[in-house]
Amino acid sequence: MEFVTLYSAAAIALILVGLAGVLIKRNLIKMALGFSLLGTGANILIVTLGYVRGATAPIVDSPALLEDAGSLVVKQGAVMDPVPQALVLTAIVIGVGVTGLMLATIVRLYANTKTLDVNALTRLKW
Amino acid sequence: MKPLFSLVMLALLATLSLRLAPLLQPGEELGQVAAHYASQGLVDNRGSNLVTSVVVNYRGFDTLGEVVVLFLSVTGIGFVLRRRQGLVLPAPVPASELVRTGSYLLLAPVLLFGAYIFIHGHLTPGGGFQGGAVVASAVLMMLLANRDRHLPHGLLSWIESLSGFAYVLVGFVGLFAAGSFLANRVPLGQWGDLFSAGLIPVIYVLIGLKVGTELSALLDQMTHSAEPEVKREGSR
Amino acid sequence: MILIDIFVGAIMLAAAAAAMWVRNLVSAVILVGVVSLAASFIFLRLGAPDVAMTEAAIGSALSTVIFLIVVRRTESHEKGPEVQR
Amino acid sequence: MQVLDVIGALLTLVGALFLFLAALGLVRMPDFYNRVQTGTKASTLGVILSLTGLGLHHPEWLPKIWLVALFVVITNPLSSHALARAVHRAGLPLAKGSIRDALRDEYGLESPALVESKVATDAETEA
Amino acid sequence: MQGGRIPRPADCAGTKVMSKKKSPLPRYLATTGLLWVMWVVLTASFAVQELAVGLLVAALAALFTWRSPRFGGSVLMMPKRFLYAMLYIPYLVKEIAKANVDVARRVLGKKLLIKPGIVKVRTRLKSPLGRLILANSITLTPGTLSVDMRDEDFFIHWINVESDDIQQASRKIVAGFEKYLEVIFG
Repeated sequence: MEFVTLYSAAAIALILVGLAGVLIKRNLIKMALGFSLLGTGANILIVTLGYVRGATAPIVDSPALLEDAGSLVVKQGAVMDPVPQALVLTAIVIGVGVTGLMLATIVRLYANTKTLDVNALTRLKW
Repeated sequence: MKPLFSLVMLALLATLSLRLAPLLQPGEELGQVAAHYASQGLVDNRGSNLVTSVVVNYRGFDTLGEVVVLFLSVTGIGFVLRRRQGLVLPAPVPASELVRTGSYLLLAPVLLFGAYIFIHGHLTPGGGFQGGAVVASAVLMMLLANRDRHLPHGLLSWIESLSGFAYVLVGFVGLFAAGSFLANRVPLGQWGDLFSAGLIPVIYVLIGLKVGTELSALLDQMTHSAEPEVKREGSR
Repeated sequence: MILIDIFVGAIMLAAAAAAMWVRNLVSAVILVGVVSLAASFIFLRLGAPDVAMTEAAIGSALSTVIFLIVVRRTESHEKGPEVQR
Repeated sequence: MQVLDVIGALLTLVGALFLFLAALGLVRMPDFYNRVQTGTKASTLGVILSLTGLGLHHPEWLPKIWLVALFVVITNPLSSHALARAVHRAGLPLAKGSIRDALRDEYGLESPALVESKVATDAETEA
Repeated sequence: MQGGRIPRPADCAGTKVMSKKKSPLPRYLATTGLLWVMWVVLTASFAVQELAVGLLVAALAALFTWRSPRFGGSVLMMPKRFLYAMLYIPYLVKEIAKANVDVARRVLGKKLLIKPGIVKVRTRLKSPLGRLILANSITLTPGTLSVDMRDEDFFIHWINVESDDIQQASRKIVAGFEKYLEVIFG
C-alpha cells in the first residue's frame, strides 16, 4: 500500500473519531477537543489530495526543477499541488481562532452555570 | 434517544466514507488551475515558495478575508470574556526567577526568529501565518512567566489595524497599476533574492504582524480576562 | 519508510481515541497535542513543509495552551457515567 | 566526505541511544524527580549528538544546527526546573527512601490541597 | 521610546543588581550585534540585502529586551570574561558527558543505585543570567536537578545525596561552576 492511501485512511478515521467525540460526549471541553481532531483530520485529508507521485515540496529552490535554465517555467509534475496546501494553511489559523471563541464561550458558560455538562444546559434546548 | 441517533449517524457516515474512499485517488496529475499555479508561479511572481504565491497573490483576496475572520473571532473572544467591573483577581503564583530570566533571555531571539520566518516567506517554507504564530508564542512565554504583566494593548491594536490598513492599501496599488485588486505588477527582481517577488514579501510581513498581534491578543484575553471565582489551588 | 508511516499513523489514531476516552481533561488535551504533532509529521511527509510548520506552531503549541488555560479555569475531570462506549 | 558521513551516522546512533536511555529512565526511576533527572540529561545530550550527526551529513547546515542545540541547552533544563518546581508546589512527595526534603522542611508544602499525602513522604531514615 | 513595550524588565523581581548609571547605548548595541549574528547564522548568506534587513530586524527586536537582566552586554567586551566563558564551555561539556555516563550506569544497572533527596545549597552569584546558567548547569550535570530557588538558596534534588550540610553540598555541587561564572558575570 502506498503511504498516501494510508494517510488518507488515517485522516478519515481521525474525522470519525472526532465526530464521535462531538456527538457522544457530554463534556463541553471534550466536545471542543473532538472538533479540533475533526479539523486536523480534514486538513490531512485535503493535503493528501494535493499529493503528486514523485514530486517535491512546492518550493522551487534549485534550477533542477525548472523546464530549462532560462525560462523559470517549472516542470510538469515536479512539485506538489500548492493549492490544497495554501487552503489548509489558512484553515489551521482560522481553526485556532474559532476554537478560541468556542472555548471562551465555554468559560463564560461555566462561570454562569458551574457545569460543563451539555445536558444540564437545558435553557437553550429546543 | 439522542446517543442512539448519534451512533446511527456515525455508522452511516463510516459506511459512506468507506464507499467514497476509493474515489479519492491521490497522486494523479494536477487539475488545470493547479497546473498553471505550479508551473507558471515562478514566472508570475518570482517567489520560490509556490504556496506563498497562492496564498498571497492568486488567492490574496481570500487571505484578506481570512485575516478578517481571525480578527473577528478574536474580537468575539474579547467580547465574551470582557472584564467584569469590580472583580478582584486573585494573585497568581509567580513563576520562578530563573524562568523569568530565561523568558527575557529568549524573548528577543524568538521574536527575531518569527521575523525571519515571515520575511523569508517567499523563499523558504514559512510565512506570515507561521511567523505570526512564533511571535505569539514568544508573547505567550512572557505572559506565562510574568503573570502579573499585561500587554500594551494600545500599541498592539495600532500595529494590528495599521497592518490591516496597509494590506488594503497595497491591494489598491495593484488596482491602480494593473487594474485588479492585489495584482503583483511591480518590478519582480531576481529569483532567489530577498527583495524579489514584488509585493508578496510586503504583504506577508503585514500578515505576519497582523496575525502575530491577533494571536497575542487572543492569548492575553485567555490568560488575563476576568476569572470566575472557582477553586484556585489544587487544580492541575 | 512505510513502517515509520504506519507507526506514526497508528500513534495518531491511538492518541485521538485515547483523548476521547480518558477522563482526565489535562491528559486529553495533551493527547490532542500529540495528534497535532503526528499530523505535522504527516504534512511533512506529504511534501507540505509550510503546513507542517503551521500545524506544529499553532496546532500543537498555541491551541494546546489555550485548552489548558480553559481546563485550569473550569474543571479538570470529566464527570458522570458514560452514555455510550 | 565519506568519513564525515560515517562519523555523522555514528554520532546520530549514539544520540539515539542516549534518547533511548532517557526513555528507559522514565520507566525505571521511582518518582517524578528522579525521572526528570535522567530524562533531562540524557535527552539533552541525545538531541545534541543527533543534531551534530545530521550536521556532519550536511556541513552547510552546521551553524544553524548548533544554534538549535544552543536553544535546547538553554530551554531543556529550564523547563525541567519549571516542571519540578510546579510539581513540588503542587505537593507531590518524594519517593520512599529519600533522605530528606530541605525545601519542604523549610517552607512547608505550599498547596494545602494535598497536605494529606504528606504522610507518605515521611520515610526519613532509610539508607 | 520603550514606554509601552511589553514588560519592563527594570522592575522584574530578582533584578536587584541593575546596571549602574552607565550609558545604555553600548548594551543596546551589543544586544543588537548578538541578534544580528544570529540572523546571519539563520539566513546563512552574506548578501547585502539580507544583512541590511537583518540589522533592521535585530535593532527592532533588541528594543524589546536590551534592558533585561544582563542580556548579552558586557561579556564580549572584557577579554578576561570572554576567556573564562570560553573555558567554561569545555568544562560544561565534560560535566555533561560525565552526567550521561552516570545516567547510563544508573538506568542500566540491575539494582537502582539511588539515595535521593532535596538539599539546600547557597550561591554567591548575584546576576540573574549567571544564576540561570548556574541552575541549568546544575541540572545538566551528574545526579543533580535544581527544583527551586529562593534568594540565595538553591534547592537541589540530588539523586545520590552525599552530604546534607549546606556548606559541603555547596562545595560539591556549586563550587565548580561558580568559579567560572563569578568571573564571567562579575
